[in-house]
Amino acid sequence: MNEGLLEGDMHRLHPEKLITVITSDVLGDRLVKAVKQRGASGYTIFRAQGAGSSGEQSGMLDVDTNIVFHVVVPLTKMSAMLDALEAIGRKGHHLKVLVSDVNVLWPEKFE
Amino acid sequence: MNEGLLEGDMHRLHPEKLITVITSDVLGDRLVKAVKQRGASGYTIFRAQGAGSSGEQSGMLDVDTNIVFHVVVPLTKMSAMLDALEAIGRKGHHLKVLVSDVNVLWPEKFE
Amino acid sequence: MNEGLLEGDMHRLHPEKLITVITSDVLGDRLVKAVKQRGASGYTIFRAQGAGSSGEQSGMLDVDTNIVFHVVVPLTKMSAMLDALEAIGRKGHHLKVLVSDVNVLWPEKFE
Amino acid sequence: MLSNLLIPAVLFFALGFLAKLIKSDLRFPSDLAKALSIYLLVAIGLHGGYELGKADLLTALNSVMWALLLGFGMPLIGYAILVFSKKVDAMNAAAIAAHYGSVSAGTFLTAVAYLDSLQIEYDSYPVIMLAVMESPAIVVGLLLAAWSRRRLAQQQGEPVADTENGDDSDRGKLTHILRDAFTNGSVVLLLGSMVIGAVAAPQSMAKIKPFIEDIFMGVLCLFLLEMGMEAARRIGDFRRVGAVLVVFGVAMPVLGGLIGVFIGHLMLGFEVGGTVLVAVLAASASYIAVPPAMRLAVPEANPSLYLTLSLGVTFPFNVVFGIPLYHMMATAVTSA
Amino acid sequence: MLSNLLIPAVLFFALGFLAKLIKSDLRFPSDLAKALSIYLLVAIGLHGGYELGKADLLTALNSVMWALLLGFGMPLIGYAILVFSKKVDAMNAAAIAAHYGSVSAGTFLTAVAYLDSLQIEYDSYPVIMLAVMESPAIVVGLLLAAWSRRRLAQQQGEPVADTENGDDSDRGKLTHILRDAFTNGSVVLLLGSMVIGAVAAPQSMAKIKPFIEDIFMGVLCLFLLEMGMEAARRIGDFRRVGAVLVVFGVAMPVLGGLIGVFIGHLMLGFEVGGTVLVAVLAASASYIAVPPAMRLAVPEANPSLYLTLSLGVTFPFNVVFGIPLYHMMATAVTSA
Amino acid sequence: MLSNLLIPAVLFFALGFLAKLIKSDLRFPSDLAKALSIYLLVAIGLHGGYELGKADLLTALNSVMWALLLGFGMPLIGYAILVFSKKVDAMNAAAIAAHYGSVSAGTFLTAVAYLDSLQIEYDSYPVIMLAVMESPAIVVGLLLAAWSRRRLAQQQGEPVADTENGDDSDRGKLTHILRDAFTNGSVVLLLGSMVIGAVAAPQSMAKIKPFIEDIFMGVLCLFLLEMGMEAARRIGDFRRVGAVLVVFGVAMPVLGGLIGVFIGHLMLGFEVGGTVLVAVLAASASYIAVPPAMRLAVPEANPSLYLTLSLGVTFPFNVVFGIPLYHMMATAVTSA
Ligand SMILES: Nc1ncnc2c1ncn2[C@@H]1O[C@H](COP(=O)(O)O)[C@@H](O)[C@H]1O
Ligand SMILES: Nc1ncnc2c1ncn2[C@@H]1O[C@H](COP(=O)(O)O)[C@@H](O)[C@H]1O
Ligand SMILES: Nc1ncnc2c1ncn2[C@@H]1O[C@H](COP(=O)(O)O)[C@@H](O)[C@H]1O
Ligand code: NA
Ligand code: NA
Ligand code: NA
Repeated sequence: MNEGLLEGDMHRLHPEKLITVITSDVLGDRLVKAVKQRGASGYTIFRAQGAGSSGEQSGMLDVDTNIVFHVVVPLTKMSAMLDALEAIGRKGHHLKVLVSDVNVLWPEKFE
Repeated sequence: MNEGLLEGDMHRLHPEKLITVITSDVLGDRLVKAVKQRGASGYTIFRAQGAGSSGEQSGMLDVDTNIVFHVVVPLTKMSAMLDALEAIGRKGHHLKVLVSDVNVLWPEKFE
Repeated sequence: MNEGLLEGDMHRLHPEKLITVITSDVLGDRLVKAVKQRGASGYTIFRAQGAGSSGEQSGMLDVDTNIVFHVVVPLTKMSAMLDALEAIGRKGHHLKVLVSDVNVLWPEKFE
Repeated sequence: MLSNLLIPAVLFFALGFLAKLIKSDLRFPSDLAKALSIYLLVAIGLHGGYELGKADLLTALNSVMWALLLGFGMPLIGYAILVFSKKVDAMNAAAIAAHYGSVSAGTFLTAVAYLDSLQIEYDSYPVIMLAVMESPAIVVGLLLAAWSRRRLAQQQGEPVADTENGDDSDRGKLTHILRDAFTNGSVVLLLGSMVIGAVAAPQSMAKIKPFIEDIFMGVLCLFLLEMGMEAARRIGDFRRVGAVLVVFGVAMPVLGGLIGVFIGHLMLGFEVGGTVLVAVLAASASYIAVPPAMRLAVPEANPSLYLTLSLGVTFPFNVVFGIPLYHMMATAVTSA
Repeated sequence: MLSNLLIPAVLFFALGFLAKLIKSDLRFPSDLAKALSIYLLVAIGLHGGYELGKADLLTALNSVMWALLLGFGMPLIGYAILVFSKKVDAMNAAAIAAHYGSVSAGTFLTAVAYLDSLQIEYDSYPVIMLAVMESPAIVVGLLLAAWSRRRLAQQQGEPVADTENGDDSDRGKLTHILRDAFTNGSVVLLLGSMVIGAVAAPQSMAKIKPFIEDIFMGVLCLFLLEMGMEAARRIGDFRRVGAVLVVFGVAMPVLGGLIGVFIGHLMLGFEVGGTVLVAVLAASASYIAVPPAMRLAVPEANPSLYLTLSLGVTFPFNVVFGIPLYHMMATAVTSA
Repeated sequence: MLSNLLIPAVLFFALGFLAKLIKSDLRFPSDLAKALSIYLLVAIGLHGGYELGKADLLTALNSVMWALLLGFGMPLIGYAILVFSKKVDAMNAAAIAAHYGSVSAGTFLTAVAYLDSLQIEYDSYPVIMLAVMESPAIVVGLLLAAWSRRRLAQQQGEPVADTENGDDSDRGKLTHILRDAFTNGSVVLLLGSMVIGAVAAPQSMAKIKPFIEDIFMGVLCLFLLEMGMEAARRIGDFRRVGAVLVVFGVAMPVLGGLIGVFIGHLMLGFEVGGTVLVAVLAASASYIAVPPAMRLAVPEANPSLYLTLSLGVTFPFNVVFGIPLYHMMATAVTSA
């Protein structure tokens, strides 16, 4: 992943994982609780529109607003987070979960 | 890409592509149509501000609101999507198109 | 990074870096100035909620609204941007800085 | 019907609907839509509470009792019909049915505008009933879902899946369900405003009056404009929902209207205006309070089913055809 | 001029402009800006429709005809000037010109506030003209662009590039252009509200009055505050646009004002108030309806050119200098 | 206290607070919250400016002078107490103290509603003071921070860290601080609206009246509903803040109230109504203007400390207990 970084940047950038969850606004509190319990240093929430298997989510009512939920975690914490998300998904909730590689300045801020 | 994943996560995470388009709100419907026709399972739209070669987009009027359009697709569908986006760009529309690697839980949800 | 791309896409997609800054809305103008001075072709700003070491940012007041700031740059410009962000961080401002790999269509648009 | 279509609120609904049909790029900021519905709940609540302060206690209690009965009863009827129709599974039936026990403030307010435009008087008790009817339907819906879930699991010989992490006891679940039903955002807003309207000092209420009365009808128009767009957006989902369910989405409010007319006039003794409003309460389906509750607690149900029925079928039906129909029914019963 | 500057609406425009000049961190929520402009379009529409219901049909038709002429004519004049100036290519000329055939509701309303503050009466027909003038300019703009595109392609010996996927016939394009012009969000909102205002039952319109009248001027002030910030934001783009275009952005409204005064008084027989309003219609440039239409259908044109001209040059010019100027012109002509 | 609790504005604050306590999923769109506070600032400004236009110049100047004194003085007192308490470092002390020199428009307006509901008359000068008091506190806060920063650096033998890129001179910094204090968004909005209210032509002000007066109290209720939720959200941060600071967040407004009562009655000669308002100005802590300024210019301070104190402690204390308390004080002093 660090291929293509300059020498100096290799030292200040540290690999972490960005977990992205796309789901209904209604589930926001539950996601917050889930990642906090598993040691996330924080989270970021975007409001969004979209469409998928449950139709168009126009963002006009609470129930048809999507959120995109971001949490950056060190690799060591990722599995526990994914377990929690899988557990929510298993109950029938609609979640899209994406994991991507990021490099962070100041990794201590995400611990 | 899957380097740095734990054993267990390698099995549940599946590589896909995240295509991000940054453009004017006005083009939203056209993007939706383009990716739906090419088999996207869905899409997500964020409203955003920004600036670029066509000046500041403050988000105050419909015409100066940016959208950031996300569509997650399996690798096999990516080329067709990019073709469609290139075609829109060739007409003179201002699009920024980014592709990045993501790993998803439940890849069947993006098919 | 380009592993997993199809032949044709390898030619049209060009690697760049996406720098993401998560911080308070209040710092928006300063970030804009910083990246413009260092030659960014543009930037994109999302408004977001979140929580971290400085508590919950509910987005209700200007002071507790987060922004997520995106700037796509060629690798050659990244170090200068990170220097600028580090300088802002050193003054005590709360910034989360993430760098990720993206591939862009039309790389000339980000120069 | 004709006079109904000359009411600005209804016309704005039609305009929004039309805008989407002709694929206009008309866009409504999403925070505006949410702001309008917060305003409407607060305004109805304050108004209702103020009336409650002046109300006859016995009639008020009687109304509340019938409201509770409607709130508990309608979902049971709906559930039975849906399960019987065999077109949806039990979880979806529970979630859909819950919507019909609750009410749609937008429909209620359109009915008020309709009565106003015909200069028909109406009692203030239905506003109180409106505020009371949000929660019971949620409770019934969640109970029906819990019960269906258990039955399903038993049929399949599986252990009962739990909707809440680590809260396994039945007792825990019931309190949970009740809490969910009463902490629902719109329930809190509506009941809270009602209490405020009832206890606030009259001279300070006077200062709020212009906000909740003068601009009310205009705000309702904007809200219905947006709801029209929202309804039209769901038209495409009709196929997904299927003809039988669409029929349900029309038959259920008509049945509710009948029951409501009966309760309004015979049980509560209202004149034609009040009777129409009770009919509308029984006939309308929630799209604000119930859907998030179902989404959260009945994840097995498909949101596009209940949203299409409530927003795409029942709401437009009620606004355009239902209200004049209930008016006819009420006239027939009260003049009988 | 002085009296103009004592109107709150104009002062709020100045305040917004100033706030950005002194680099204040004043922030306007973007959904609020959009909500305000939805409100203004609905309020003008309802008001205009209500007036239309009471209007003299012949004068109304006559006004509409002149409005159409203005809407079709002004872009042609603008296009000719721009192409002649050789400062922009044909596609940009088409897109810019289209803005001047349409109108700016904000400018129009500021003119109304100006007349009100001077207690000058005005006819209601200009409101009708306002509603009519959005679409023709879009149509002309799109036609000019299609024509320029074809000419350009012929010059370069290329096949004509198509703006729509798989819709190649000329016929298809024309319907497409017309559809785009009439399904434009703000056109739908304005015309729709006008129809509602015209057909709605009077006693139900009375209920909406406070919403569209009492709080109207205050909402306009907030809107202009935001527009002032928006205008100032574009000042930095002046260099990009170039001096010749900035001159165009001032000369074009003055020319439009002259034509408008002529039409308003001599053709439509309005007194000074109505004549000023017609002048403002002709002089003002759209920033709500036309820009998205151009962005979508004339992607070859540079949005920052037409937005800077419309929002950064013509709008401030009209609000601060233009309106009193057209008032002077109108006084001269009507008293001649 | 009881009468205070019968004011809708206070009741809505309580409702918002309660909603969060019972973990309701009530959601407020964030652009609505910001829109409400823009509206309130504009309305207060216009109102205050209009009053200023009719005011007695000498009393006005006198009020402004005392407002400046309060704005400069309160932060100094607060800073001294905080540094003395040794519970926070100098940078946090500076940032927190600045909040107490400025004012909370929400608290002020609640006090106005309180007086209205008791039908107590009040002078218009405090509104002018309100507008004046935003900036001085910011200036003092930034100066205290700059001074503390320098002292800290000297203690540690480090070169003085600079908060602005490449703006090293002390002179540059002072102009910078002043500019920041006066270009602050809410300062611009409030002072700008005041100027507009003062200079605008009376007949055009009349057209804005319904917007800034009739719907004012209702908007305030919605705003306080949201602030109640915001306050409750911060309750969880109490532990982080510590008991001593929480005591400060209650003691400081009481002290401010005392000083305010003294200034209001003895220095400015106001009756009980005006005296209560001056007390509220002195007692309340800013949560709109000051926090962004501190966040930007005093990054070393912890935002969750000053936001918790201002929004989570002082604001609720003032709204519920403070206002009746200052009323008691004012009654005692004025009747003495
Ligand atoms: N682990 C994380 N993942 C995603 N976003 C975060 C994380 N930690 C903090 N943030 C975001 O960064 C903002 C500032 O964080 P802080 O400075 O720690 O309060 C928060 O309000 C969140 O929006
Ligand atoms: N292929 C996709 N790419 C991006 N976002 C998606 C995709 N599919 C679904 N989504 C988002 O996920 C949300 C929920 O999807 P669903 O549960 O399938 O309705 C949608 O409303 C979209 O915002
Ligand atoms: N280098 C960049 N990084 C991130 N976003 C950009 C960048 N350049 C442009 N954008 C976004 O793309 C939009 C359109 O860009 P443009 O077409 O160049 O005006 C801008 O308004 C920004 O939101
Ligand atoms: Na019902
Ligand atoms: Na024009
Ligand atoms: Na104070």
